[in-house]
Amino acid sequence: MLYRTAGQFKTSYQADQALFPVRQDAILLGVILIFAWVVLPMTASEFAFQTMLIPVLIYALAAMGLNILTGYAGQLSLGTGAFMGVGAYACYKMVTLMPWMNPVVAILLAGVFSAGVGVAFGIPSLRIKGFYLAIATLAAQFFLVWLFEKWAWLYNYNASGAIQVPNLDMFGLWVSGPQAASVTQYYLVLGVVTLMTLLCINLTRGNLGRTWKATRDMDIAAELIGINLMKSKLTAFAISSYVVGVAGAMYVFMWKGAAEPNVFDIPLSFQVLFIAIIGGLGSILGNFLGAILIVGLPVALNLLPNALGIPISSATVEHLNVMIVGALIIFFLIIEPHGLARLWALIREKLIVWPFPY
Amino acid sequence: MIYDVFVAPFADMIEAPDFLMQVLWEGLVSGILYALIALGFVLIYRSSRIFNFAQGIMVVFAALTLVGLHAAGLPAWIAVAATLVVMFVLAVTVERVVLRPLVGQPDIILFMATIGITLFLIGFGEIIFGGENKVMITEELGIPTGDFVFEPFGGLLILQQLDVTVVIVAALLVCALLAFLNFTRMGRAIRALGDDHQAALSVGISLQTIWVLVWFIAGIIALVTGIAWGARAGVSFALEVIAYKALPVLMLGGLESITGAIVGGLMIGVLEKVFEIYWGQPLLGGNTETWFAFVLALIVLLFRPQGLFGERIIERV
Amino acid sequence: MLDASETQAETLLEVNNIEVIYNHVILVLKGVSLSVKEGGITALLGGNGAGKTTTLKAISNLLHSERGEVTKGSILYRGERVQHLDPAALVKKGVIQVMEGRHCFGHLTVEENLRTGAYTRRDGKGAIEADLDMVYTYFPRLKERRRSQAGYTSGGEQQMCAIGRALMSRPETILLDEPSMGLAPQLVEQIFEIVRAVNEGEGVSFLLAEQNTNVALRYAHAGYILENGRVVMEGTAQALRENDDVKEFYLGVSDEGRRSFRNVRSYRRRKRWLS
Amino acid sequence: MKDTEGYVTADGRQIGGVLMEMRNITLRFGGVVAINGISFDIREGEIRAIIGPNGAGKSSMLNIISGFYTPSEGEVLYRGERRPAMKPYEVARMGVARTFQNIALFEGMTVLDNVMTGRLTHMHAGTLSQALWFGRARDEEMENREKVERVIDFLEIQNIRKTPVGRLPYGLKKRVELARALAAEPSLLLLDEPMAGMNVEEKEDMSRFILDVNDEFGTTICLIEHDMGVVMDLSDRVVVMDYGRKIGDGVPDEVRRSQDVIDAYLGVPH
Amino acid sequence: QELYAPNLAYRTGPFAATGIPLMNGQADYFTLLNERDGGIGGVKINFDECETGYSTEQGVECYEKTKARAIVTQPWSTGITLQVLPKTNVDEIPILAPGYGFSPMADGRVFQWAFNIPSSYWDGASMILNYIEQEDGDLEGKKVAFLHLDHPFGKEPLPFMEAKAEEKGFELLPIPVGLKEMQNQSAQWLQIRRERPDYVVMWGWGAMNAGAITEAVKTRYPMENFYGVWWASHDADLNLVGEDGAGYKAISWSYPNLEAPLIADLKEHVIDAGLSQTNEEEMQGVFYNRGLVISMILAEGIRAAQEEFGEAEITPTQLRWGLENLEITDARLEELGMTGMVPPFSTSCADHTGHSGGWMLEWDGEQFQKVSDHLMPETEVISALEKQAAQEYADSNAPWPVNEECNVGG
Ligand SMILES: Nc1ncnc2c1ncn2[C@@H]1O[C@H](COP(=O)(O)OP(=O)(O)OP(=O)(O)O)[C@@H](O)[C@H]1O
Ligand SMILES: Nc1ncnc2c1ncn2[C@@H]1O[C@H](COP(=O)(O)OP(=O)(O)OP(=O)(O)O)[C@@H](O)[C@H]1O
Ligand SMILES: [Mg+2]
Ligand SMILES: [Mg+2]
Repeated sequence: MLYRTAGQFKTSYQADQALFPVRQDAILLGVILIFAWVVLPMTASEFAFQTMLIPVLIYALAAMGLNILTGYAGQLSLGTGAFMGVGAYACYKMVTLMPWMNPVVAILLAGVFSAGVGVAFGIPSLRIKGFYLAIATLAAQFFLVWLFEKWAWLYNYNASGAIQVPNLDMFGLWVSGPQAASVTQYYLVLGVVTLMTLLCINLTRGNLGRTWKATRDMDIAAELIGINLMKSKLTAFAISSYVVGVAGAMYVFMWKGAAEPNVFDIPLSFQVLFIAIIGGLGSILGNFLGAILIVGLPVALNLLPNALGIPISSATVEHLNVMIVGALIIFFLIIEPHGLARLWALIREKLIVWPFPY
Repeated sequence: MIYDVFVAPFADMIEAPDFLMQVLWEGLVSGILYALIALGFVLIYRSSRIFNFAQGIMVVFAALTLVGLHAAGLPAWIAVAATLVVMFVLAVTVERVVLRPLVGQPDIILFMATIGITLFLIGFGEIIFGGENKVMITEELGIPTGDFVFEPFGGLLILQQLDVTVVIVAALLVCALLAFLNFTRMGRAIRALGDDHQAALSVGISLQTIWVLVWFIAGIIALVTGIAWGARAGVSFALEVIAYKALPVLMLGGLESITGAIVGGLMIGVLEKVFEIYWGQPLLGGNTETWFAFVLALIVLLFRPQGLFGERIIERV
Repeated sequence: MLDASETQAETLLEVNNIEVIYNHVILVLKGVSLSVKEGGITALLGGNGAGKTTTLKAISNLLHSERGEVTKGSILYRGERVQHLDPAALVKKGVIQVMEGRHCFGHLTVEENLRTGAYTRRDGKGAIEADLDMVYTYFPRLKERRRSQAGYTSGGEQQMCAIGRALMSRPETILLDEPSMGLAPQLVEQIFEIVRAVNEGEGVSFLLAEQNTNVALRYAHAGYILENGRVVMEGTAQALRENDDVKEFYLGVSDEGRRSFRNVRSYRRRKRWLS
Repeated sequence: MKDTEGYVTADGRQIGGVLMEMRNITLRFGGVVAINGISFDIREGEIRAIIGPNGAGKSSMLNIISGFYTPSEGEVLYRGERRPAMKPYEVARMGVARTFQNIALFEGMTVLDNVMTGRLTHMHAGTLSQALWFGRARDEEMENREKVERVIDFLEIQNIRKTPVGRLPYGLKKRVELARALAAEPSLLLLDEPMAGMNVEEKEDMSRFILDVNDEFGTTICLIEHDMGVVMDLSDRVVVMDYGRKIGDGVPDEVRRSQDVIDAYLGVPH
Repeated sequence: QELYAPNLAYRTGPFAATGIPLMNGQADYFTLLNERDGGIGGVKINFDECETGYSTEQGVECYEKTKARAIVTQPWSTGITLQVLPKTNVDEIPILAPGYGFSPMADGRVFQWAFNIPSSYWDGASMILNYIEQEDGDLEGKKVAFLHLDHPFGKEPLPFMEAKAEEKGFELLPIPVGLKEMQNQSAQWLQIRRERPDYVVMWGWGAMNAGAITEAVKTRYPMENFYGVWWASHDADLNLVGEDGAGYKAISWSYPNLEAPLIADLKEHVIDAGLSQTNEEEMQGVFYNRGLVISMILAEGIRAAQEEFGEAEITPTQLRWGLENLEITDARLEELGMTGMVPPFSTSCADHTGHSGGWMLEWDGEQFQKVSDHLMPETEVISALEKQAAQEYADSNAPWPVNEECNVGG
């Protein structure tokens, strides 16, 4: 019985509501944090930073934002990509209009803009539900991307219509633009993501979290026990879009370096949705698991034939890749429709009773 | 400004009525094509509350199979039959591999699974057929390709015979589907399934049979759509994006309604074209067709949350 | 049905020592065995969460979509293993379940609901229309509401609709889950009368999960009491009715006759036979 | 009984003035008249039962009280004053809590969280404070958790505290629903068939809970129930509805003997 | 021992149809060099492909993956080019973007590592306008519709076109085609029908071209007034309409010369040896042959560097020198067996494009035919514009390293 919960009694409600009521979980988290903050940055290659570490964190954050809306508050959104775009463009405008601005502050402020836009497109959710609501978010998706293309002021009238991240420094260190080192960017992203994760955990386990979950599970009953649905849904849209916007700003500023409008088009929304769902709706941990899987899978699949020395053309690899990702999505949904986070919980439950079958 | 928005477009319309007619016709034809994709969605949604995102790729897949089989030497109509067999196999596979293990899962999970199917089919299709743009075997299938030219009001109106054929075929297809759903035992079972899986199972409705059937019909619709679109623009994976256009059509018409799919499709097809030509291009820099349909659907939903013809959402405690 | 013939009747359905697990980890049934005699009404009694619904779903093979599975034991219908049939095949064999909590097709009208009950039948329109009339004579209220969408009918009406729907399949055996729940007293009697009438008139056998022990034992021929996923007592209805524990815990009568709900002054600790 | 004085029940409890009065309520759905010109009142501290055949409009009446349906005609008076059209959540915040005929728990949450939602109307910490888990949010969480634990103890559902409600059997779900309603510390508690699907023993438990809530907190209770034993034993006054009309109103004994009620509902004298 | 010159190919995705022949041409050229000559200067060229599906995201991933060993990066999309452009300053790898990318890349002083040899989009636009004027006379008072993909690539020539419209006094009508509308351009063509422009100039790509050409036939737009950029000269697109497309023209800096010795060599060493993915029909197309030319440019760059530095295994920096000192004369083309496949051109440290000029091709119903002499762009006007745009780019991305040594020559 490696994973014993028996014997860990809680003597106060406070202790019971601590983040990690089970000691083993806390230890595990500690190990992960050490890895993330110390081991990985020391050992990772440039390639690993650019194709795994940084994108995993950013995607996980975006998925977390989406998860608040879809997983916790039950409002399906297919517009995540566009909301990320709002964050990115807002950040771009801020740092180009006010070059003295601290980039981290700009990134965190960028979220405010996408929160505003999110709330505006969230208003229909008061009347429209389920898949029908997806239309409101799709309207946001397509309209915003169109706007990114047409509103030249947004990209400073660049001939190419794309935004190009300027070199920005913080305390003498380049943090964005081509001059920035990957490690710096990684730490910055990690810092923001850690902070956001903490806030999201607190929000989702507290009162607001319960309000959202109630709205998700049965909105009529929620209203009848005293929940103001409008407030509940709109806060979900606001906070979700905020997080997504921050992720979007980092997506461009800390990772891509440049972005054309159609980067924020629907495939990005789907990518984030995959992560949230495969990871597990209604779970914070799941976003990270999902991001590792969805970001890591193509990278791994691309490396695999080389590593095995199988001579297939890159195009076939890519086709196989798409095929395998599709198949794996189905596979994971079948194994555990509630996502990797639930799978992990199940393994935990099994570990608790181990070595007995139930 | 006010003049540009409220007066000028209408003045333009009156000034060149033949052009307006052409715009309406083009809108109508795209509308029918949107509606055809939406039909496939509706059918599957009705029977399983699955929001089948893969309908778009099924269109491409069906069209590619047809062209591919023909290229491999099969005569056109045999190729059509063989394509239908392929679509049937696809339906059976989807039911076996994806739907059966996911019975009773939340809608969004199934939605996700259909996106999985989409990706799979894209990869699979590209391996088999390659990514090149292919020419639809329009003539071989005996579809007329000429055009009808009219001169109303002394102007010019060109109707492609192909488009006219599409409109007729679509109309027939819709009538057949409506009759099937409303007047047959299977039709009722399909609707029952959509309401409550478990209960449907308990009265002996076989999910397997119905799902295979429904996906197969959706496959047939996909083939028809594929031929129609392919004849206009060639067949390649780029066609897949038109699937997005079916989404607002569905929302506008109501997810469960065949009539809704048709009316929604026509409305969106015509209105987006008219808006783009008379407002979008002169005033907004064009390309409003990317979002117009969605915004229109959104506005309609604000007044009717279940779409124009959707089933009323039952809210009781 | 006469008590005498009951003992000789053939065993229709036999459940042997089944175990059911949900979600791979939650063990719910821990070895349940029971048998249903042809032409009989067998009651399955027990408190909340005892596993009645699970047992019925295990028999009708509806567990699958709830991520439950039978991991041990066997289920025989007319001597044939039916565990691996799909629910539709079972309906064709004549076993139909009326699910707990009604489960009507909300967007179909009441009449369409009833008609879906006849989905597996192949004996022609006339027979189906005749049965529809039969159902309407049993449940006149349904006739009044037959054009309304089932989703908008009251709880009781939905219950009637669900039972009526099952009857429409001309079943041999009906698995009836909590038919009395939420019904007005008059209607409860009525429904049980209908169950008896159907049982006697059409020879349909019933396996009946009920909380309303009182009524159930009045109409059933035999009964099983389930606690915590195990069968703790079985016998003829008569025997069960007279058992002291059953009286105390399930019928709410003590030696002085019916207890008043107002006068139960202390919380009762349930006495468990096992575990 | 238009007085504000109240009355004394058979077992000696003092019942107060009128808390809620329904005046000439009519409710239509398209062509269906679910409720047809019904008036009755609920007094402070009493246990009021609504009975009637299936489809009589009982649940609809509760829905009107809790603001989910707006009556087509007639008005609802709260403590003598006309209650304006309100959103359901506003009604809940006035102190009306309820349970549902078809259980409406939040399936994805644990029992504890479900019951905690009952306390939402009492919690006011801001978003920021919650995000930081500091100050007001945290204190509130602890205080309310304690109150909730008391309700949980009271209803004897301690051992399933951390179970997701989706996995619970029907009867326990009903109890959790009651717990959620009680956690709100309502002044008026509406129960829609709280004992459906329970056996006698469990009904006895439930009866006790209801009586104790009424006794200890003086909560006014309005309940719908089909078990005549329960209704007759628990309630102080009973309204009988039949297809939207009121066919009886009075103390249980009176109602039980009324020929109209026997014909329409009971079938046989109870 | 090999030189790693990866190609960020796109044989998948919505633009695969156009990608495949290009990639095949590129790959076959290097296979030929490896097979026939044993590589360049004695080293074999490793011409691996990294699949991007034309997606910027995957392109960047490919760049990251290959940059450690690569001597060059060939991003193959304007989006990817823009994204890796700033990174190459740090990583010091030349970007080779023949005939695409960002026109101001021509300014080698600012874009030290980027090459869009042999012609930029502004060159292309300029040649089309020149040709029209040369054939039909003054553009003054005419209306020119500019049908373009609503994407960085499509918008690229807009600044030049706008400048020209002002200068020559014609009316420019930009008509964007959304990525999702590529296959359904009826709105755009209705607009064309309404506006009745004298010319339609198309900056299209992938499925957009086929869509536009079919719509043009449908609306009966006079094909001879319809011009495309070189990426709109894919034989398969025109095959869709066949005869009806006759008269359609596209500017191009490459042309298939089926008689060229190179082609014979390819057949012998590559095709018949079963080392190619191409087919007979594709080999005759414009795109396949353009792929050959693109690889030739890279190969010549490598050769130049090897000769200059006297090493076979050159570094990326040395390759940059090579690409800056290309001298593709008619004589050299003849040596390469590629006469007539590309106009002669040369590059320098300041001029990363070479401004080769090109030919106007016309679809005769079956294939593209050269219908013009060697056309040249207005290099003066363009390089002024390029300088200005490049400087703006450098300013907004400060600190941006500039190669001051290049000022000579201008
Ligand atoms: N889908 C499920 N997942 C997990 N556990 C379940 C599920 N369904 C039922 N259970 C568990 O199985 C046990 C038995 O439930 P079941 O519904 O069979 O009881 P029951 O006897 O029908 O009770 P009731 O009279 O309340 O309906 C319960 O403890 C319940 O928690
Ligand atoms: N939202 C609605 N739309 C249409 N009809 C409705 C709606 N709600 C209730 N009804 C109708 O009103 C009538 C009364 O329903 P209600 O649910 O109040 O009955 P009830 O007395 O609670 O019955 P039961 O005891 O069976 O629960 C029913 O005939 C029902 O069909
Ligand atoms: Mg049950
Ligand atoms: Mg009711």
